[in-house]
Amino acid sequence: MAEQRSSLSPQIRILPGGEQRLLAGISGGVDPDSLAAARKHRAYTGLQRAVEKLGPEGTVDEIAGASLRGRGGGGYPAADKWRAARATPGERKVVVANLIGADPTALGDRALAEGDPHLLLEGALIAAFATGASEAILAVRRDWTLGIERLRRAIAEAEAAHLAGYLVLGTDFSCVVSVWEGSGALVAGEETALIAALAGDRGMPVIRPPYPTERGFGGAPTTVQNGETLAHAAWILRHGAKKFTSVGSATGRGTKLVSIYGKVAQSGLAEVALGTPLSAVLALAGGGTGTTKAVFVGGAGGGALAAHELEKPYDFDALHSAGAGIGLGQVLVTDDSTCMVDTARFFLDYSAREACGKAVPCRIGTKRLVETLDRILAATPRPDDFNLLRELSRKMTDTALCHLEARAPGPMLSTLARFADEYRAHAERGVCLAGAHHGAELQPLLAPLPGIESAAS
Amino acid sequence: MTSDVKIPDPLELERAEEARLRSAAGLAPAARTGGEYSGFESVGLPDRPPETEREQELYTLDEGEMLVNMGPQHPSTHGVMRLVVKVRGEVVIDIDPVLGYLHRGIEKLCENATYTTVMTYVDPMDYLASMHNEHAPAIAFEKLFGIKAPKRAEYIRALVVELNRVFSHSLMMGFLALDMGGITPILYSFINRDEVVDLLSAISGQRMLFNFFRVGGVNFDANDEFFSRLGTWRANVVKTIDMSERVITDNEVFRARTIGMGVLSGKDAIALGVSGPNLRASGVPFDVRKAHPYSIYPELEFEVITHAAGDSNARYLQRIAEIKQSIHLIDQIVDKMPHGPVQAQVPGIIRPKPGRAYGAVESPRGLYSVYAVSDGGPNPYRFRMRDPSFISLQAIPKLMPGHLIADTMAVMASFDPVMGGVDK
Amino acid sequence: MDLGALLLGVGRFLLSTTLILLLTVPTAFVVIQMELKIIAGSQLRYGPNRIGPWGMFQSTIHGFKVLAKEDHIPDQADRATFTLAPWMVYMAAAMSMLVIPFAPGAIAADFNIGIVYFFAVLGLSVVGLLIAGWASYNKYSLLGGLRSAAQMVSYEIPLTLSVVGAVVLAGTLNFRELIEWQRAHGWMLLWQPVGLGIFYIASLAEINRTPFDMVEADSELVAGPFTEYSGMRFGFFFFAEYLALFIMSGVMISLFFGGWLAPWPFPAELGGFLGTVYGVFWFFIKTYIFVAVAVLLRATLVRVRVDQLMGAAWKVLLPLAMINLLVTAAAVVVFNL
Amino acid sequence: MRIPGFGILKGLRQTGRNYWAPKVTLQYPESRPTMPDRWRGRLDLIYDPFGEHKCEVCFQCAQVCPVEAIDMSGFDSEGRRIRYGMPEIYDERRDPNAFRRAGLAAEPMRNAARWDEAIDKPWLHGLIDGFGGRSEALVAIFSAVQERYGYLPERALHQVSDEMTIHWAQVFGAAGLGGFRLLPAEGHLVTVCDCAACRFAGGDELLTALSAELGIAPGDATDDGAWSLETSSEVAAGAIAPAIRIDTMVYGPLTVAQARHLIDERKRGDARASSPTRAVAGARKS
Amino acid sequence: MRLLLDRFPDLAQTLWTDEDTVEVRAQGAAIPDLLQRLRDDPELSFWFLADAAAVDYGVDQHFEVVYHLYSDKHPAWLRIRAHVRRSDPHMPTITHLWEGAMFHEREMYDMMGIVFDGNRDLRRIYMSPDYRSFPQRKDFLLPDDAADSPAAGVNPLERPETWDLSRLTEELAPGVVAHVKSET
Repeated sequence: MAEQRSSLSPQIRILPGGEQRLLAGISGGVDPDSLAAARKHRAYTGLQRAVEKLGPEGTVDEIAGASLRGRGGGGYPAADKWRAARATPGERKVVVANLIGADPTALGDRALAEGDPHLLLEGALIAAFATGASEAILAVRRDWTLGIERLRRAIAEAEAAHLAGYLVLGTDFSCVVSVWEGSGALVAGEETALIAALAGDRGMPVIRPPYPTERGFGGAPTTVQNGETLAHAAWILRHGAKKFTSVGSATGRGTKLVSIYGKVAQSGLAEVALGTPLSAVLALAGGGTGTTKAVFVGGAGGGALAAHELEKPYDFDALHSAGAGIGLGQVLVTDDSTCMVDTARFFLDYSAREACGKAVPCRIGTKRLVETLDRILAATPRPDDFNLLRELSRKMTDTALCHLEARAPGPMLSTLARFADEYRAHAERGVCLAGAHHGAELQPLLAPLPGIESAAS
Repeated sequence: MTSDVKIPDPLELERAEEARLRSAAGLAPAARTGGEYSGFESVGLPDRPPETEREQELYTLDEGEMLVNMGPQHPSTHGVMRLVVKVRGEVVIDIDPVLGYLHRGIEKLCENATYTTVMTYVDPMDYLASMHNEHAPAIAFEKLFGIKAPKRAEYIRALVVELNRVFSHSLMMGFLALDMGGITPILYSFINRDEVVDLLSAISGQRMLFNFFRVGGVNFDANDEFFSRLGTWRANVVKTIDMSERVITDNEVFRARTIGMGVLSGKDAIALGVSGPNLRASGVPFDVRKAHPYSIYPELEFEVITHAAGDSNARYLQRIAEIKQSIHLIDQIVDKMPHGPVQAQVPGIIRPKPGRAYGAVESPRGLYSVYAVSDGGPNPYRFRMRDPSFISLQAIPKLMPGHLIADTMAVMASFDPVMGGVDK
Repeated sequence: MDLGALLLGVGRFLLSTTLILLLTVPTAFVVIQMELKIIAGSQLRYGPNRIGPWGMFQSTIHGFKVLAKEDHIPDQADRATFTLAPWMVYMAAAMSMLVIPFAPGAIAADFNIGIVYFFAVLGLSVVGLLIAGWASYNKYSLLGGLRSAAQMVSYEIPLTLSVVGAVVLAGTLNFRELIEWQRAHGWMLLWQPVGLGIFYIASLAEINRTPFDMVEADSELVAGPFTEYSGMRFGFFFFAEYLALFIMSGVMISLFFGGWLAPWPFPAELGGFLGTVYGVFWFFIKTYIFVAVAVLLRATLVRVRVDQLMGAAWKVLLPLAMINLLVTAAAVVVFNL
Repeated sequence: MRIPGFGILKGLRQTGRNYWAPKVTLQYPESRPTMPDRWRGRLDLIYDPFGEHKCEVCFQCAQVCPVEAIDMSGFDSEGRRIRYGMPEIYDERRDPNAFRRAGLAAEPMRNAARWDEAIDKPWLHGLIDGFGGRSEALVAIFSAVQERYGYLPERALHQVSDEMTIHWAQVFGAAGLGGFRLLPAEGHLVTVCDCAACRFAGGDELLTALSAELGIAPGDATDDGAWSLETSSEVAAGAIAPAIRIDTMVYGPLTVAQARHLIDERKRGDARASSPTRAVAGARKS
Repeated sequence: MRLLLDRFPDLAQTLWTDEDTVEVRAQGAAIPDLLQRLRDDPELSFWFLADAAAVDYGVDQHFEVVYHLYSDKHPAWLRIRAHVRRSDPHMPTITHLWEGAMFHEREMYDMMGIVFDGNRDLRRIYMSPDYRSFPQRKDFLLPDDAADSPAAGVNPLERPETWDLSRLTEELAPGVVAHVKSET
């Protein structure tokens, strides 16, 4: 299908192809502003089915049947989270839709907010109904003004049609939905930091027993769910769990919105079934310009896969075992001319700048890692730098307060494992194999550095 | 916009609490009286009827008499104490010390501190003899737990305690002269004190509140920096003591002011519970180190010095003699110091078996003893401290009638009370 | 009476009084500075060494600081007498300075009854202290005032009697003539040793210096009559006390140690300006020696108790002075000096 | 053998001799006492073995201090401003005493007037009341204030802190972490996007070209105060990488030439103050 | 120790000793004459009253006044423990034997509230004269004990276990006057 003049903001380009489900409405040109148009796409039928027929327990079982995993990067089964929230007693429960869009390059949530607000709204209402919440907050990134407008208009229409607000569809279930403009920090994407930011405090994660499902925003049990996951939940209830599970691998059912950018012909947003090999994902974006050298999956919290590993399936566990991760669905394609050490340094510097500063290993660790990489790039490394890199990363992952810190060293470790020769070239001879830097050729200053060979996992 | 959850004022709370307690105990509600009498230069009759005979006797003024308040912020040293003095012209008729201005409730504090942290609480009690303050609880707790401190720790304890006694006595000489107008001896005693305190900070890390003793031993071992400083100090300590002695001991004015002043007979001293140098200056040879030997004093050779006169001058000479005796003791300790560990094996949180222990020590001001009751828990159930200057302060009202105001200060200084210990 | 002599006399008088008044405050500073330094030295410490070279300006700064302090009068105090007292004490000290024989030519007022005038004026300061004690409406000041009155009165008599012996010998009441006599017959010290002893002890008591500073004994009476005073009023008392020390030492050396005479007789007759300078030089040397001795006494001695103080005055010094007078008188009659 | 005067004389001799004896005083500021090495009275938080300042200006202590007694700002050892997630952008305000506290010469305040700018208090009060004083609305209030003033003035933050009775450190933290500007940008603010997408689509060449064009490094302002250049990943260019944002308009994808053309046009536009510019739908209308 | 037994047969059953203290328990009323005989008996001659302390054995338990005596004829301390009922804490005074016991008794009265009959000057020694409660009793409640004080100590948002639903709204900042959450 030709790339129509959709009414999304220019930053989002929908790539055709792949398993179009959530994007079906958007790319199909449905007018996001009118409830009637959305109803034609079976909007709110899922909610009706849940409220009238399934009841809260039934809804959770449906989602469990679809084995829907969280799309926010953690991959935690949504059903378990809802069941936990449901089990905690409390007369006031909250559902928070996380549309903060922590990583600016991930466009999935933004497309949903601007393209199909009703889908998101229905997902939030279903989650609220399932967990018995009387309040749903859509935490949207402050910059997405178009998305915020559309969501607010959708809520108004839904409340007018008794689909949200008080006495939904005539039953005693009522849920007040509101949109909260949140900041754009990477760390605000983390669930407990989002709760703290919601409460007006500094957005910093909190030690995690008790989980937000037991005690979250304002002390109430809170279900924080990524926007895309709620959209999937709504889709499952609209089309049934069986249809949802027809696509995706054993470990990850359904599809994932993926933003592909970098050295590709056509960067943009695509919807891909979980389990499709990476090469197929790249093909959606018209393949890599030049010979792709590595693919960085999962943004700052992900990792790098070398060219020969492109056959790996794009799936939670497979990528995790390879040292990368799905993240918010970012896929960065690099070619021969990009220097791996420099890219790793960029991702680490991004994590360092965005660290909330609460956990000491994360706050100082990222800074020290960046300094170490700077030393390597400047060809004046200290003898034990590589051991320091591994040691520090292990400390960060072991003592991580939030998953951002746990995965921050990912890009560096994976590139070090796969492109050790580039690191050694930089460190010992100060020459960039990828030719990115035009640093002068230095004669070998030091003896060969220990510890490069023992590649980390 | 804001509902007013008022935070009630704690004072009201205490009153309500008290009212509840009293009504529970069936007592009449407390009668609210005006503020307790204060005022600097003259103290009027207190606004409430005197409760006891003694108050009756003190506050009935017949003609020509006047109550003068040597109040808490009086320039004479020894900390914060208030003496209500009934005076006719210059002559003192009656004295009643009013205490409690420096009361911190250390005994109550220690009741919810673990056995190890009690050491830090007792330091500021008698702040001129912190080592002694820590020694008594150490002995008492070791009795409770049945732990013996290693030999070297005992020697270090004795060494440090004697050093503390030297500088405390030299300070007493300075304060006595200062209270009678001589401004030079106080400087010499502070010179000596600073040298000793540097010495103690070399071994314990602190200059005044040492926190050096532990249950079952001592915190640090004596390193060689400590011994070298000890050597230099030992070389010229006698010289400084003689220097300050030469200035006032034979001075006629000093002798006129102290001889026959505040004479305390041996029998009275015993009745009043006075102990330490003040008791020995009245001829009673009672020294806890000899009477009830503890630590390593049985192994050291020294004799109890007494002076018969029992007046301020005798107490002054007694202190000088004791300084010399302590120096002699220090020499013996340093010679016999064995090698070995300084801290016995002690579990982290110490829970002694329920029981009672009484640890007594000879502090520069007298018998300083601790009565510790343990109920098996981590913190002492009851921690009672007997401070010598608190008890020997009772001698002042007995001695002063008939003397002049100027002498009250002199006799007070000769008893050398430290208000931190008195008020606990 | 020709107008010229009259004018000359008045002019000379005005000049000398202003000169003396200008001289009082600096001498007080010098004496304070000496005290600070000597006591510090005897206590094995440096004393003030921050302000000016070797801390010389410390006392001057003290002076100006006192000037700057707020001058508070307690509300129940009797304002008139409260302000009068310090003036009186200071004037007593300043006026007595007029008669001190600095050098042969340099005596402000060369009365022939110089000595009597000196002791009369000195008595004035007792009244000042008494008034200060009563006016400041404070029990301690009253006590202090009474004490100082008792002390000074009881010591004035031995003070004057001890001097009478010297006067009888020299046959004159004029300081200058007395010193001339000493030039001829040797220092009065040799003739009147006992008189000197009594005079020195009584003079210390008169100006409330150390063994006898019961008036403002810190540990009991806080600051005696000066408790309520602050600012420049307290400054007057403060300077008067040190000025009195200087004057007392000055008088003592002129009576007993031959005023401006050099210890060795070689420049027998040295008239005119050079003689005056030479005399002043020796006068100041001797005075400051005795000031130093008085300060050292303060550093060493303990304060005497009030009753011992009184007892010493009436039971010891007075009879001794009487006997000394008797012996001198007998010696004069017998040997017809 | 008690000769009455003898005792006093002995005392005098002693004090007299002491006058010339060596003194004991230690001239403190000049000569320091030698403390025993086991002395426990010394604080040494300051430097780690590498000579770097240990304090990371993480502002934790300031946040948790109940009486808000702790105030800090800092520069790391290379003189770069420290901003580790905890964007206490004190230093961004070029606050002179923050510089001084960090041991640097206080630079002249850029647009000092605006830093301490008076604000429309009743308007802000109405805004806060509008949100019911709930602390959840903090971010919304901040964005409204940034909307009006282009940054968050200090007085506005203080007023928010007072009226909503929230700790100043908490308000400041929420403002800093929320990606708001605490310092007024001078003139036209050019923000070059440095998110991952833009960087790999040629973002850094764009940056170097623009800084050459404007003659300033990212983070500074031109001397005449007409332009200031900045890099931020908030621009979220996505498909139109590499992008830049001038004041509130987002332009992308741009080649270096197009970017330079945009700048010239805007400069000429200022000169004529009336030129229509090719605005691409996108970020908030200015 | 033997001597003690034959002098006072009635105390036999309460005798207890360790390496340097002999402990005896006695009734409150019997204390004055017991101490009198201990002090005046030539062989015993416990002439020095080292310490007199009061111990509170619990809210519903009894008080105990403990005397420590020293005699140069016997190396050990002698400790006499007198039992005092909590309902009416009365003890006969011993100031007639030792004047020094006055301050001991005044402190025990001030701290524990034990009244010594016959003491000439039983006033408070540390506390202010109009202070009503007795600080060292076990049931003495300090109003600002964190647990019971109204502000219940400091509950920063950080400590999740303190996020009690009803109170969180006030707990935003310690000591801050709370504002009611709007009823969304």
